[in-house]
Amino acid sequence: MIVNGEPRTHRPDLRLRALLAELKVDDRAAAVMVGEEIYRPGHIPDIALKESDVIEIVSMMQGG
Amino acid sequence: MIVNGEPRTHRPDLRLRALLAELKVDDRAAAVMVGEEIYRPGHIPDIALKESDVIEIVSMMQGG
Amino acid sequence: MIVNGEPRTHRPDLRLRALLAELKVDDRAAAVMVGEEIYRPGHIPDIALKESDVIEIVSMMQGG
Amino acid sequence: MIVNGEPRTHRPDLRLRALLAELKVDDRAAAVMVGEEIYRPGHIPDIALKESDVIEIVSMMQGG
Amino acid sequence: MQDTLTIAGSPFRSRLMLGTGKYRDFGVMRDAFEAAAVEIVTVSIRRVELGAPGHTGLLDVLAKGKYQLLPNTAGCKTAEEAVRVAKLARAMSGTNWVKLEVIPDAKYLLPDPVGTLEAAKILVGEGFTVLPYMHADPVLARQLAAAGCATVMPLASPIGSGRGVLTRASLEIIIEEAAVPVVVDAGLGVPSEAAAVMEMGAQAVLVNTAIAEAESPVQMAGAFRKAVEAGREAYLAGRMPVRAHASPSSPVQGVVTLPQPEVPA
Amino acid sequence: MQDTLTIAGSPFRSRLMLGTGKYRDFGVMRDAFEAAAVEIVTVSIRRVELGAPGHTGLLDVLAKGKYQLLPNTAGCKTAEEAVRVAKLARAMSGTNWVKLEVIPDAKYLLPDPVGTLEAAKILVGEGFTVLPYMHADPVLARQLAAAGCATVMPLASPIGSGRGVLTRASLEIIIEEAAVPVVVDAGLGVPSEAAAVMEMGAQAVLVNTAIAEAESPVQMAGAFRKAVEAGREAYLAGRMPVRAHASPSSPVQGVVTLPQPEVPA
Amino acid sequence: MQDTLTIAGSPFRSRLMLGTGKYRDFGVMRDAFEAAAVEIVTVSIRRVELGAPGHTGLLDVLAKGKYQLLPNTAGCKTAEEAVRVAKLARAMSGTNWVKLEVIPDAKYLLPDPVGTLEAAKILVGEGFTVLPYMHADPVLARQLAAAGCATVMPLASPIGSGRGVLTRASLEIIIEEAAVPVVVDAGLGVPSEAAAVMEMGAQAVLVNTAIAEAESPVQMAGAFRKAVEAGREAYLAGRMPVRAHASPSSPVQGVVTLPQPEVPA
Amino acid sequence: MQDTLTIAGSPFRSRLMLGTGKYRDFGVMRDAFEAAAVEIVTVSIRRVELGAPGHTGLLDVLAKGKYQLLPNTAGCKTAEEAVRVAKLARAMSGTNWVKLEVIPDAKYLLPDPVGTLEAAKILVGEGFTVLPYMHADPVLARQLAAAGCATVMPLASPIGSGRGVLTRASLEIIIEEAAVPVVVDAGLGVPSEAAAVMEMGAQAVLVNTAIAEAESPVQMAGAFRKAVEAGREAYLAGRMPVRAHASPSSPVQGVVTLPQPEVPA
Repeated sequence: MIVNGEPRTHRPDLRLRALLAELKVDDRAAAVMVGEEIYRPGHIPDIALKESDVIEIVSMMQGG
Repeated sequence: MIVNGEPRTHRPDLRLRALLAELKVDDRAAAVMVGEEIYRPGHIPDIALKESDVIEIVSMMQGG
Repeated sequence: MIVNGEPRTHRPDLRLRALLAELKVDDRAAAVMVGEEIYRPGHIPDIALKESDVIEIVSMMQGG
Repeated sequence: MIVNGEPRTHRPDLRLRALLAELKVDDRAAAVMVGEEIYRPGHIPDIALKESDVIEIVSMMQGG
Repeated sequence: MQDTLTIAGSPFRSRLMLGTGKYRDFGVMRDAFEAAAVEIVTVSIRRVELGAPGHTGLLDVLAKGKYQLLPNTAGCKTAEEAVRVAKLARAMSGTNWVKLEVIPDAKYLLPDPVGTLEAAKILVGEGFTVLPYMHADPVLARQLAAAGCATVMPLASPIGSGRGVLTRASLEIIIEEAAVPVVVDAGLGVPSEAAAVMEMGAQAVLVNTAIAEAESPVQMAGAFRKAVEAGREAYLAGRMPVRAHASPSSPVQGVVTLPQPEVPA
Repeated sequence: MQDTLTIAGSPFRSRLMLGTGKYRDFGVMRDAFEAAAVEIVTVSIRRVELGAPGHTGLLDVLAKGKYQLLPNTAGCKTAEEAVRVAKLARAMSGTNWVKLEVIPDAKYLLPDPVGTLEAAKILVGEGFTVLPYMHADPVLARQLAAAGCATVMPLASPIGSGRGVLTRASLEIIIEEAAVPVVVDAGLGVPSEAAAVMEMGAQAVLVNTAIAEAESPVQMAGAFRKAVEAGREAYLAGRMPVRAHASPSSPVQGVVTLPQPEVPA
Repeated sequence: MQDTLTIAGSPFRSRLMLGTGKYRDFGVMRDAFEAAAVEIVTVSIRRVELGAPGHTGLLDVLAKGKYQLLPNTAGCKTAEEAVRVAKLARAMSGTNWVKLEVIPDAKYLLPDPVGTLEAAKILVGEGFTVLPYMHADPVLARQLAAAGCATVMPLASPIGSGRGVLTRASLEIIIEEAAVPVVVDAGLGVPSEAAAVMEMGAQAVLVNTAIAEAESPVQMAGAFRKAVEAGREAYLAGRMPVRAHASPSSPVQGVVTLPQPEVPA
Repeated sequence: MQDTLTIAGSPFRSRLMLGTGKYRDFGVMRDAFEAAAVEIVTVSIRRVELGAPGHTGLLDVLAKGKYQLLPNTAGCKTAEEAVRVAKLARAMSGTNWVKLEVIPDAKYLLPDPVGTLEAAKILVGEGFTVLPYMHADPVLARQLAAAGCATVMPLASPIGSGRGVLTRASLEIIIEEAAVPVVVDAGLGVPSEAAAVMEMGAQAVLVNTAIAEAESPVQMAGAFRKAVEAGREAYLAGRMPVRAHASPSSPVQGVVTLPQPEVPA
């Protein structure tokens, strides 16, 4: 499993919201991409995660 | 007599205020120089004029 | 038949070198393209021309 | 006596060419000014020097 | 009568867009935004730092609805990366506007013309409102407009360099030919440079470093606001002609001359 | 805290001086003055047209006390003529301020450095407050300041040419060394040029043709006002450094890259 | 030691390429080529005027082997047209060199970056030696070099405009990063501009209008030759540093001063 | 037909004057002089170092009669000092030519217009051939010519700064109005800048630091020589007109187009 570009150990039964909670991510302040699916803040479903998933968890930052 | 750069016929007994009146000059809106003496608007004396006098009658105009 | 962008009447048995002669083209000072085939000056074959042929006859000109 | 901006002890009977010799100045490669008089290289006279003399001994240097 | 900037159908009174980068703190940024009377602000999309408490300072300033957000794709080196980040940006920000940046190298941060056009076509096709950052290349500007971009954003000089308007002649052509608003982006260092491109007919400018790195960012933000307004108003007011020679401002008649110059009577 | 321009002990809030020449009518001029929030305006002194009824339009606009008048000596070719006109100006206007112009030729209207310095010394000696128009010559600027002038007024480009700032390097030195306020005069064509010299540290600018000959003089006057304020505020706010290279405005950490650029996973 | 320009493996002593357009007659052109000591000259490919006797003047000047011919694709608006003309050019001229021009519009004759890169890739693949005309876009320059072009030919200003070097900052970056020779093409109006880009490190320049339209083309050709050589030699000689302040050329010691300045002893 | 520069009745073929300052040794200087084909060289006058053996290196290079010497008054702060040094220079060098410098400050080494004019009048009166160094002030140039100076020598930028031509607009006016040869002096950093002022119509240039401080002074001297010749020849050859738009170099007739662009038959 790849999360934000880094490998992360997958475990059976891991679900997206559990992962976010572990990572201390506020799911109302982040968007999430799993594979090609993209989820909006506050609308992130509690889907099951596969070992092959590539996950991006992003937020809005300063920029020009 | 030279007035504003042009020769002008002098006559005996000609005085400054009479000259200004003849020339339709509003003496509150003009400054006058007779020789090296300069008079402010509203303070122009009624002096006698000589044939050799060089007189400048000026006003404020637009400019940059 | 299109020659140098202009329609030109085709006739049966018309061959390339005859066309060049008619058009007063010096075949040592021109390159010719018939369809996608391109021929060098001095090496222009005497092929038969079809009604559907698009022909370009070009030379070197001044340019920057 | 002032020589090239610096005070220098004068002595009676001091003459210009003796001064130049003391100062190791090649009198064909220097111009000399004594007061307002200026002398060319090779044409420096052997004049007597006074205590009040202001003397400039100059040469040509690089410059732009 | 109001002078309005319209982008993708939305009207704006301000012609000064601001970036949110490099501010020393979000309070200064907020005050600068106030001083600038800004309506459109850029943000970036970045991976959340995992396991760390989030900062909410930026989001607090960008309170819902106050500003038109313009997320960028800064950091993307290829069209494909930019398209991907644009989609994440849309999900994250709730707007379909995107400042498209496809920038393959780090030293001058200059954009890739081919990759930018390719990404612009894809994003327009997916319903994005695309504002592409680009070199001041007039032909590319025409192609981006033809591809459906909402604006073009040609650069004045490299991002964050403060070198000012190094592409003036090309900008003039882009503005002359523009079918969409021209927003001059990148490299402006002082307000006079913003005024100058507005006088040329640019529709807006985007500024970040020149304000964020000023000694007094809030004062500088106000200065940029006035300069952009000045430039726009001067453009509308119609400048004087340029002359090779002088033209006196004072009347040439009636000068008080001396009879013979140098020799008083 | 108020940012004040002080000339000869008098404080001014506006740093934009205006000429009164070339306006199509005095109503437009008056409105332009309002839009510019001007405090100091120049006038010329000319021989009255004899036997003709006088115009009072100009005097009506310059109602007593509303503006600091700055009579010029335009048209004077020698120091002597300029001194004479300055005295007439003082009598006529009631102010001892004078914009000293000693200009021997008509084509480029460039000032005579020697005559200007000579006249300045005389006029300072006679109690005038002298603001000399000059070429952008740093040594002359120092000499005029040392002679007691209240300001120096170096030119940006020839009077009425609208060619902008052609003397930038010299102006920078003049400003760096100035013991008196530097007022950039002549040649400015658009507001951005005024802003640029203010950003360099000039204390004020004087504008005439660029406003009077704009298609919409009143709007242009407002644009110059904002530009001068913008330039001044930017000077006070402290500009960002200029860099040879780019400097990213968005964070370089956390970019959403693809595993292998160009080759999606 | 000879300073040699190498393009696609061929060495050249001259760094001044010339166009053959716009000369008033071929005799003047031939003499200009002599004066310039040119080695590489451009030609165009055009449809023969049918039914008319051909001119051989151009071919006479370009006697076999005397010059490296560089046929261009001027007039082509798309990559496809340019590829087709390049093939005709190769057949006609006997060289596989081509100056690639993909120019969609007539007013400024600016090249299409996307079409140019596309055509360049095709032509390189077909064995051409490609010298692409391009906007001064550093990223595009890198892409064209990576695609196998023999040089890049960024523009100084629009073709035939004589406006000089309007793309200086971008040219500097292109030169800094160049993996292939940089030939500055288009817009040069006078020799000093050619010298300036050579001093920056350009490998060569291409000039046409500035010579052909000079009052005395042959003399101007000689002037360009010297200027290009001067610029190249100055680049190799290593310029002095630029200083903000002055630096005296004469010794500061030993000055013949007066005891008290202004007051002679 | 020879193109000759005439100063005070003396003809010169070279339009490149050189200073003798700052060379790392006299051998390099001599070789640079050869490479430049120089005819007029400046020297300074300094107090002899007392009690020390003199250097004769400089005098060896300046072998009698080979060059027209041009002694300067560098270091003089007032007209009086300059007159005094000029007299010493005449005695020392045997020529009555003098490069007049009256420079009151050290930071920018800018000349005093009033002091320069005053000294010029005195020196002309005493039979000197005066070449005054001056700010690029067109009115002062006219006054110096009227006072009998043999040339005027306006500055391009501060001495030894290498900043190039910062006074272009003023130089153009000086050249247009000049009654005597205009020799552009000071600040030139690279040959293209020398060529540029020659193209404008300057009669000659004076260079010192740009050659002496180049990494390879001899090669740089040759480059300046070619650039000055190029600029002069271009001036004589008559430059092409400048156009706002492009002007094609290849024929617009006979282009090999595709029947429908983008869609091959």
